[in-house]
Order: sequence, then structure tokens, then C-alpha cells
Amino acid sequence: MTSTPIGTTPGRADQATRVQMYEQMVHIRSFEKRVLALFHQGLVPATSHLSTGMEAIAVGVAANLRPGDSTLCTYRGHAHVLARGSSMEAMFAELIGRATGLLGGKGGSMHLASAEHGALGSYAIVGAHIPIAAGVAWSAQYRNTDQVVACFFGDGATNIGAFHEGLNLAAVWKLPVVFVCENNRYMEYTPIGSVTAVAHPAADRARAYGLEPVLIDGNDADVVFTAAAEACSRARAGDGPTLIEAETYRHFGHSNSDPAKYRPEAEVEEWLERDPITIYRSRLLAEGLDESVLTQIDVSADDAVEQAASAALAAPVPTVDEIEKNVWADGSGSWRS
Amino acid sequence: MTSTPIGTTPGRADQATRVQMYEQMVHIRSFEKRVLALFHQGLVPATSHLSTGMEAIAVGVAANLRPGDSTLCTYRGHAHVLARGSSMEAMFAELIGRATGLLGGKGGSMHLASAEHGALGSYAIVGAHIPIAAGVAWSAQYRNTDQVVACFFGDGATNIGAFHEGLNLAAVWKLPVVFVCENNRYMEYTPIGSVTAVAHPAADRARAYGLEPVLIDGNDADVVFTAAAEACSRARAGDGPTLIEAETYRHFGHSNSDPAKYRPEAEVEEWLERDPITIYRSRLLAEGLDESVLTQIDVSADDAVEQAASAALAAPVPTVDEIEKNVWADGSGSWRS
Amino acid sequence: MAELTYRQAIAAGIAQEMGRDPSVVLLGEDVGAAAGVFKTYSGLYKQFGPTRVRDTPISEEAIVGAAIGAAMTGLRPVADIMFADFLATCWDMVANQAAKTRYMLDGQVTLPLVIVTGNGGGLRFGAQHSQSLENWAMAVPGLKVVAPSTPADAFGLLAASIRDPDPVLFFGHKALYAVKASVPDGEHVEALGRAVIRREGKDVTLLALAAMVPRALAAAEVLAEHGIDATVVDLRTLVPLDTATIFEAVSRTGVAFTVEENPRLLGWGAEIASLIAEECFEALDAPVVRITAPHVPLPAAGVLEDSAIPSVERICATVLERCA
Amino acid sequence: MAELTYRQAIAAGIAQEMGRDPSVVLLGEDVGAAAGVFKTYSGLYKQFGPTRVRDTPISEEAIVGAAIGAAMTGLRPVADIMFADFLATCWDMVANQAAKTRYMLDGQVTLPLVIVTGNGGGLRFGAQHSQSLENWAMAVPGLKVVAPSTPADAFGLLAASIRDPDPVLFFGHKALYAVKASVPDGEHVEALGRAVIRREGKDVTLLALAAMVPRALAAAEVLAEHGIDATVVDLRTLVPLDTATIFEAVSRTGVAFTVEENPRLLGWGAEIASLIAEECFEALDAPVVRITAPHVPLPAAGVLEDSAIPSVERICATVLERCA
Ligand SMILES: Cc1ncc(C[n+]2csc(CCOP(=O)(O)OP(=O)(O)O)c2C)c(N)n1
Ligand SMILES: Cc1ncc(C[n+]2csc(CCOP(=O)(O)OP(=O)(O)O)c2C)c(N)n1
Ligand SMILES: [Mg+2]
Ligand SMILES: [Mg+2]
Repeated sequence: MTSTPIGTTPGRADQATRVQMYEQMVHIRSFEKRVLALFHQGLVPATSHLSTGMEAIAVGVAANLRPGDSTLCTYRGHAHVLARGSSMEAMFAELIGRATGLLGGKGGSMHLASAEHGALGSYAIVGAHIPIAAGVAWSAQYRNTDQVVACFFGDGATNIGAFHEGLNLAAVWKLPVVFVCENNRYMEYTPIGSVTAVAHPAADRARAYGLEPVLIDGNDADVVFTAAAEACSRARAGDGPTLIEAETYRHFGHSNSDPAKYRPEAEVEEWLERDPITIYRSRLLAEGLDESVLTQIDVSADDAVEQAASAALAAPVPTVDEIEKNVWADGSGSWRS
Repeated sequence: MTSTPIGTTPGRADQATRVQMYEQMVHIRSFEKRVLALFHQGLVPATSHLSTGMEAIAVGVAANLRPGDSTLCTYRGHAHVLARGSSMEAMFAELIGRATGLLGGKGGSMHLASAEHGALGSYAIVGAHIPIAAGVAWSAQYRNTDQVVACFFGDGATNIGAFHEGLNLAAVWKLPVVFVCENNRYMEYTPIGSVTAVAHPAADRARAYGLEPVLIDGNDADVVFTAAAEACSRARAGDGPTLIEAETYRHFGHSNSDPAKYRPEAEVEEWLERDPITIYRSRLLAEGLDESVLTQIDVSADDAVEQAASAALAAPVPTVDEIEKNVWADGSGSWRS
Repeated sequence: MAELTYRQAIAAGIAQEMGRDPSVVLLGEDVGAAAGVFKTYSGLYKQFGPTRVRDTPISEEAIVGAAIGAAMTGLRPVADIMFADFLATCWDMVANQAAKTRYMLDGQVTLPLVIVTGNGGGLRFGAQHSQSLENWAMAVPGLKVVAPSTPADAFGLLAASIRDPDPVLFFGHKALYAVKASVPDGEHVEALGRAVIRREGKDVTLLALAAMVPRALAAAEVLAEHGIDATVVDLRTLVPLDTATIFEAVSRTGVAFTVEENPRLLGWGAEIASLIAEECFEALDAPVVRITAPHVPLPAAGVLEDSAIPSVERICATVLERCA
Repeated sequence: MAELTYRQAIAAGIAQEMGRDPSVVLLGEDVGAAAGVFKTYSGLYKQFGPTRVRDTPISEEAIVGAAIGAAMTGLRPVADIMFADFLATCWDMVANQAAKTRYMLDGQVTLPLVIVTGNGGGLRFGAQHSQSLENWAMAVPGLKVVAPSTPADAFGLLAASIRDPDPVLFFGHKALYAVKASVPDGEHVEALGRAVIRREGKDVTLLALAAMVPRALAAAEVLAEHGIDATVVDLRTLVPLDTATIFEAVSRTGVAFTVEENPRLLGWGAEIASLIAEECFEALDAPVVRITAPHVPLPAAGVLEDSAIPSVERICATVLERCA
């Protein structure tokens, strides 16, 4: 597998965008740090799945999205929902089951969505959103817009039937989707290589859908931005989907309850050194950006996160009459007429 | 897509096998002709799906199978079940719903099976048998046999999720399966090209499972034999699955009730000229085989078919107490203890 | 009033809605030029063209998945799943995604989509092409479930399903596709959630759905000859369920039977029987008796299939035995 | 008697069967070195090695499909489907293939396979990871359905499921995995199709399954303080269904309640209520009342989930109201 050097055409983000990508990564990192703390305090029930170490993908793609574009992601979705501009407070509140949660407490950690920001859901059944993303893109195409859909999923998702069906349909119908496989090398606890017939679970399958393989460094926000820029402009121009495989790594376990002991120490260390935020910070500094700008971002991210978390913690839990609300479009939950 | 010239190594069948392949093709052709007549007489209820024009695939593969090997095919399965040696009479009887049917009348035309001959079922939900075939092969591997599984499906089946999951699993586990896509260019009434992202729905996807593409002329029994021989020996040697795409065409519609008006006349004519039986007959004759041998085969095929059909027609319908039999392994159908 | 077959009525119901609302689109296998393998979409491709009537690959998850995504973003997709049995191949999309998304997102999105499918037996298609699966859908919160018994209802309930803002499973019955009957002229829309009394009778109530409605009606005529006067209720939709009409009919007769094409265990009649028991216990003279297929996969041979699915004879025999 | 958690009991039941029968194999996502995401397979990989305990890709159709093929040809596969909700992604394999193949082939093959899955709510996992789906399986002819409530039964019924020659859906309950209780020493196999009376009482009968059994038992203690003496039946298997034990218990008390974790419509209690009505009508003093979750997808927030799933309080309140 050779990767196609997308971004040989100039596609690098402008400086303001790059600083914004840094800012978003820092916000996401800080948000998730707080989520983990809340989890360890016993306030996030069930579990949650962090993208720590994978933030460059979310921000590099999102920087290419416009209002009206849609994002569909997985249970590992904090980064993607935040990157579209969703409220941190409402996200915290959802994670801890409060009435002010994004979903009023009904969805929980695995289903974060903010439709007003184009975040059309986090999907907890592996692969299910891949055909759904195709449908969102079909709607954009049918309505004659130049809207684009970004659809994120893991390496493990490439082995499920819905991936195959969704990719084929999107390719045949030339739908405006940017499929992004976040290859973090593991399913839950099993290395992807041990259950996949190809080395690059997404890129090595692109041609099965008539697409060019695109294999990129998912820990470099600039690289992600450039690949996404090209994919988005193809999609907006009516040239159909792109399948990007972004290589990355999660710093923590699969979910908050996973100590991730199954990973070789050397591998973990190697990837910790490739931290997308550290890399990006150094690059911006090396290029001459004033460190105070970045420090200011770092500090205010923590402040914003802290404020959002406090507000969420102060919010009430939902009232039980919510249970039978919003099954149907009329707001009710009745199955009798 | 370039096809891999499987069979550059000597793998041609010996003369006795070749005559037998001819004989099987003629039997299948004659059998299905009679099925169609029975259908037009109103004796085959629902429908049935003929392989007329596609017989070379069934016989070319089956000639490489041994007792203990398994065959899984689709509702378009007469050819494959016959090629394993199943009784024509019991098949006719099943098609017309008689007690002496292969399945006692319970399965009908879409589910023909003869486990004693290794014909482990015809599957009526597109693609479902692809993972099942992998499971049969897993069993062969686990039991340390050199048994092989032949799994036949259509071009349309390559777009369903089960195809993707089954192929990946078989490849990762190096299972002894010979997957054969019978590409007859159509789903039911829709050309496969209009809904598939690649030109060769199976061959262009082989590499997505780490397999070499194998694209062959499915109307040439010798070519099929050679490709299957190589695939079977790989499988028996523990080298895993092969995915063969055999290009072919059905002479009739999708099912007996389909007049197949959606196909361009020129296309139909071209393929009628590529009739696998005519081609094979001419070749055998050109190579010096005495015509009387072949004529003898032709005549006795018709006789055998006629006899089988008559016997089936004389058989009784099942008794209604059969309904609650054989749900469970104890022969019963009771859901209460 | 035009005479239409049930299959024509399906096409007409969709055509009516596509004509008035450009956000209605149809997708599925062979639904375009081929007009569906049951010819339930005749004329649509010609009238509305390939961007509104789209052929898909054999990818049921993608069909329903695409419908979900499109419905979330302004379209009103009608997704064809050829045989109801194939719902199993996309059940995650139906039961986990379409049904739950609005609730999980606390109303952030609505999903006005319809899945139209060929349900039911009687055509000797065997165990994987003949199931009556309304009960699968009824068991899943978040799905509306429609199963018409007449061409007029096929038309009017399909139009209503398309206008409905929630996910609807519309079960066409394959054994009814050729049935011809009159359909109201002009725009025709029925309401979801309303059962209809097809026959008034004072002695017993037969609760039936889809292809079992004409059988219940035929049985009622035979029962009349035996001095039993039967009410026949056509449920039409299982969700929302018109318990008012059901309870009223059952309370009037005191004796009720369900006539279900599905296998016994957890057929739709189980829920209705349990509701009647809980909510009309005092009015019941006898328990609700369920007439169903045996709890086995449906066999293919004619003689077997015919005796598995409730027949007019079996309905009559059951009622007569219980009323003896 | 050893004390085991329910999750350890699952592992022990499989270990017992793998130890005695080399044709028993286990496959699923993360079942190998990781021992399953719920640690229900601890020790198996180490004891039986990678050829008998196989990690799979995230391919539920391939997992169940492979189990079907292997079962047809001499193995006794145990297939793990991590959360019961994911059965929807392979429902065709479960409901159309595994359940029907033997019947369609008129007995030419047998399918001794078990699907083990993590069922049920209470852990705030939300609508797609918390469903109680025994009713989906019960509705499909050709599947046996097992849902134990104790570690001893998890062990013994799983062993029985593995020995059973037919496809069995084994619903482990996630909220019970941590429960610890004694399990018989030595070889332990329970029979499928036998309900157990967990508490004898003369006034009312509570019919419960899996995680609802301990709740029904707790409710019975509270009810006793109110002078109501409850029988609690643990159904244990829905197919085969032990109607004899159910009918006997219900006939003795004349009043019965189902306690179901599933949403209302077509929960397993609907079938049992309809059976009781049809077959014990005379013995009933009052209709069977069903205590279920509301017919909505299960919400995630603790306060919402807790009030959706039948609680001890709700069970008591319902019984007290009905017996007032
Ligand atoms: C259909 C389905 N099967 C299994 C699971 C359980 N599960 C949740 S996340 C996960 C691993 C997914 O791996 P990958 O796609 O690589 O995404 P990652 O978590 O690494 O981001 C599994 C198996 C699921 N949610 N849905
Ligand atoms: C899951 C599923 N979807 C749809 C169908 C209906 N169907 C039966 S055959 C067929 C076409 C199959 O085409 P192909 O795989 O090319 O096989 P062929 O019939 O040409 O041999 C379709 C759509 C089905 N049986 N199963
Ligand atoms: Mg991963
Ligand atoms: Mg074809």
C-alpha cells in the first residue's frame, strides 16, 4: 500500500485557522481530562471513551467544515462534537446525567449530538453510522447543496458489514462524504492486525470501492487539515466520497474502565512522544508564534472547562416524567391512539 | 483489474473427468429444462431460479471436490446440488412439494440440500451463507482434515455486509474455502454495474481481503476446473481461501416468472453463442472424442430426467403432521416442556 | 371510485405523496425501471425519475441507513425492503437506529421515514420469504406499525405513513397484492392508529390483521350459518394501537379471538390478549383465544403451508368449539 | 459448595464443557486474552488455547455465521455477542439461519450452538446497550431461550445449553455479573425448560426472569409485611416454556403478575399472560397484570433508567393496588 500524497496541491490552513486548531485540541484535551476525573469520582456512570492523543483528527477535519455540514462519529465522540462548537457545559451535563444535558440525560456518554452545530450523533453500534452518513450526504446531494458530511469511525469498524455497504453506496451514488478511519491500532482490547486481512484496514480497502487510498499521519493537524481540505472540495464539487485512514493512538484505554495493559510499553511510549498537541505547539513556536498566545489558550481552556463542569455539576437531574417524552415527533411516548 | 492467470501451472482435468463434466452439464441443463416445463404447468409453486447457461461453473468446481468437502450455494442452486450427486428425483419432488422431496417439502425450491453429498444447503437470503461457509471451513480446519468448502454466490451478493464479514474472517483465519462469485451481470432485474463501485464486483475486491484477484471465463469448464483446482489445493494445503470471479450469463430471467426484458438483445445473443455446453461439446469433438459418446450422454440425460420427474410426480404430498416435526433435534416441534 | 389492486394502490399512495411533496423519495433494490419485484411501484420511476426513485445495491443496511440519514436532514424517504424476512439483515438499522435515535437525542432530530416491505405467506416461498413479522416491529419502542388489508387502506395508510413524522414500518401483504377493490377518488389519506369494524356481530369478536381480515370475514359468514354472529375488527395499525375500538368490540361480545398469521409465541395477539385481560377482565365471558400459525418456521409445500396459516375452516372450528 | 460470581459461573460452565468435549469452541470479540469485555471468559484462553478460544473481528454476522457452519459440521460453538443489543446486527443469522436451517432441511443437519450475550439494563449504558431482548428470541421458532438469575443457574444452564443439540440464546444479565452465590461442586448441569419456585406463597404469584427475580423476591418480603404472601417463579427458560409449573403456581394463588424488564409491547409476559388466560381462565380471580418497563427506548441517566425498569417499590405498589 502506498499512500496517495494528497495535499501536494497547496492546502495548508492559514495561520488563524492553525491557531484555532491548536486551541480546539487543547480544549478537547482539557475537557476529557476533566471527564476522566469525573469518572474516577463516580460521577460519570457506565463509561466514556476518550480521544486523548487523537485530537488532531477531529480538529483537522472540522476546520474544513462549514455551518450546514454534518458530522457523525462514534461513542468516542467528545472531540468531534466539541470541534463543531457544541456546548461543553451541556456535554458535561449529559455525561453526568443531568436535565441540562445535550440530550436531557436520555442519551448518555455514547450518543452526544448537537444538531444545531451539525453534530448529528455519536453512534454506539460499531459501523451503523456509516450508511447513515451516506444518507445524510444523499440528502445534501438531493437538495442540491454543497454540504459535506464527515463520518468518523475506528479501525475495528472496517470489518463490519455496514462499513462495506455504506462505502459502496456512497461511492456508487458519488455522495459528498469524507469517511475518516481513526486507526488507533486496537478494537477494544484486541490489536486490529490480528483480525484484519490487510495491514491498513481502511486504506487497503479503498480500491474495493473505486476510491484512491489515502493514508495519513493522524497526529499531525496540518496533515489532517490538508487531506480533509482536498476531500471536502472533491465532495463539494460533486466528485464523491473520500476514504481517509488516519493513523493515531489513544493515550488511555478503550474506555475509562480499561487500564490498557495489553499494549506493549514501547509502543505506548513511542506514541506518547507523538502527542499531537506537543507536536503542534512546538511547530507553531518554531515558526515564530509568540508563546504567550499559546499559554493564554492553555490557561483559558482549563478555565472554560472548569466553569462548564461546575455549571453542569450544579444542574438538577431530569424529572421522571421525561421518560415518556420525545419518543415521537409530537413529543409524546404513547403507543395507543 | 488484470486477472491472475491461474492455471498456468498444469491443472487441466484428465479426459475421464472432462467427459464427466460434460455429462453433468447436460444433466443439469436437461433437469432445469424439465423444471421450467413443470413450472409452466403450474406444478412448481412460488418460483425457481435456473442456472441455464452457467453450468460450467458448477461442474468445473465440483470436479475438484471430494467426499467430505462441502458445497454451499444460493437459491440458484440446482446445478450445484446436482453436481455433488444429489438425487434428481428427490430434487424434483422437493420442487413440486412432495413427501419424497429432499427436504420432505419443507424447504422448497430455494433451499435444496443433500448433506450426505456435501450439499450443505441453498441459501435464500443473499450473502448469508458466506459467513456460514467460513464456519464450515473453520470446522474442517479445527478437525484437522483437508476438507474444502465451495461457496457460490452472485455478483449482487458482493454488495451485502455478510460478504465482507465472511471474506475477511476466512482470510484472517486462513480457512479452506473456495469462494466463487458467479457474475451473471444482473441482480434480479438491475445490472450489477449500476450499483457497484467497481467493474468486477468480486475480483476488484479480493485485495481488500489480502487475496489475489482471480477473474475467469465462467463459461469454459476447463478454465473453471483449472482455477478451482489451484484454489482447492491452496485450501487443502492450509494456505487459506481463494475468491474467484467467474463471468457468465443466465439464459433465462432471474426466476421462472421473469421474462428478462431488461437485457439488451445483442448482449443476450452474444452470450447465447457462448453457451458452455456447446463450447465444450465442440472442443471435445475437435480433440477427437467420438461423437457417439456425447450423443449417448445427451440421450441418457434426458431419459434419467424424465424418469426422475415421473417418479416425483407420482409421489404423495406430505402429511400435515409433518408441520411440527424437525424443528428440534429430537424431531419434535414443541415449545413447551 | 377507481378499482385498484392492492399493489397498484401502494404505487398510487406513493405517487400521491411524491406529487405533493418533493421531499418524498423512494429507494430500494429493483424499485426503478423494474418497478419493484412485486410491481408495487409501477409508474413511479417514469413519473418521478431516477433522482427520486433510486435503485440500490443489495445492501439492506445501507438502504435503511441511507433512509435514516436522509430523514434526519429534511427528506421523507420510503425505503423498500423486498421481503419482510430481509428486515433481519438490517434489524440494527430498524430497531436500534431508526426507532431510538429521536429519543436518544431527546428530540433533536425527527425521522419521517417509511419502510415498505412484502410480508406474509401463502405463496409457497418457504421459511425465509413468508414470515409475518409485524410482531417484531411492535416489540420495538419507537416504531409505528401498519398492515393494511384492502387496496383502499394500502393507499390511504401508506399516504398517512409517508406524512407521519415518525418511522413507520408498512407491511404490505404479498398474498393480497393481486386483490382488487375500489379506492376513493381524489386525495386519500387514512389516519394511523384507527381500527375499523369490518362486520358488526353480537356474539363474538374476531380481531384480525392484513391477510387474516378477509379470512375472518369469510369465517364470520360461515359462523352466521351456525347461528354465531361475529364482529370482525381490522386492526390496521398495531402502533399506535386503537385499544378503544378493540375494547369496545370485545366488551360488547364478551368473547374474543385473535386471528394471527404469525407463529404462536409473542404474535401480536399476545399483547392484545394481555391488554384485554388487564383492562376488560370484567367484560370477558371467556378468555381471549388466539388462532395463530404453529410455532414453527413456515414450510414451503402447499399442503403444509396451508395448514400452518389460519384458514377459514380453522377459524370456524376454533370459534365453534369455544362457543359450544 | 464454591462461591462464584455470576460472571465466574459463566466461565466455569464453559470450562466444564470444554474440558469434557473437545468439540466445544468459543469465538467472539475480545474473548481470548482479554477474557471478554465483561470478564465472563476468565481463564478459558489460558486453559484451552487460541484454537479453541478465538478472537474475531467486529463482525457479528461472521461470528454467528461461523458458529452455524461449524455447528452443522460437528463442532459445538459458543458464540459471544457482547451486548444483546448487537444481536440486531446479526439478526438474520440468528432468526433466519440458525433458527430455521434444521427445519427447512427437514432434519438433515443439527445446530448445537449457543449464543451467549450480555443482556439487560441498570448500568446506565443507554438505549443501545441495555435492552432486555429475550422477547425477540422467544418470538422466533427454532430458538431456545435461556436467562438465568443466579450464579448456579448461569453455570448449570449454560452447561445444559452447550450440551443441547439445538440453537440456544443464552442471555447473561449484565447487572447480575457481579452477584456472588454458591454453586454446586463437581459436574453441574441444569435442565432447560424447567421453571423454579424461588418462594412459596399462597396469595399471589410473581413470574420473573433474570434480574427481575431478585427484585421479585425482595418485593415478596415487603409484601409479606403487608400481609400478602407471594409465590415467586423464576422462569429460567422461555423456550422450552415450563407451562406446567407456571399454571400450577398461578392456579394455586388465583392472582398473577409478570415482572418484565423489557418494554411493554410484546414483552415475554404477554405470551405468558395470554397462555394463562387461555388455559387457566377458570382458576383466575383477576387478570394477569404485567409489570414492565414503559414502551420507550431505555434512557441513560440514572434517575430515568431506575424508574423505567420495574423496581421493588413499583412491584409492591402494583401488587398492593391490585389486591386492595
Ligand atoms: C456492532 C458492535 N459490535 C461490538 C461493539 C462493542 N464495541 C464497542 S467499541 C468496540 C471497538 C471498536 O474499535 P474501533 O472501531 O477500532 O474504534 P475505537 O474504539 O478504537 O475508536 C467494540 C468491539 C459495538 N459497540 N457494536
Ligand atoms: C438480503 C436479501 N436481499 C434481497 C433479496 C432478494 N433477491 C433474491 S435474488 C436477488 C438478486 C441476487 O443477485 P446475484 O447475487 O447477482 O445472484 P443471481 O440471482 O444473479 O444468481 C435479490 C435481490 C434476498 N433474497 N436477500
Ligand atoms: Mg480502534
Ligand atoms: Mg447476478
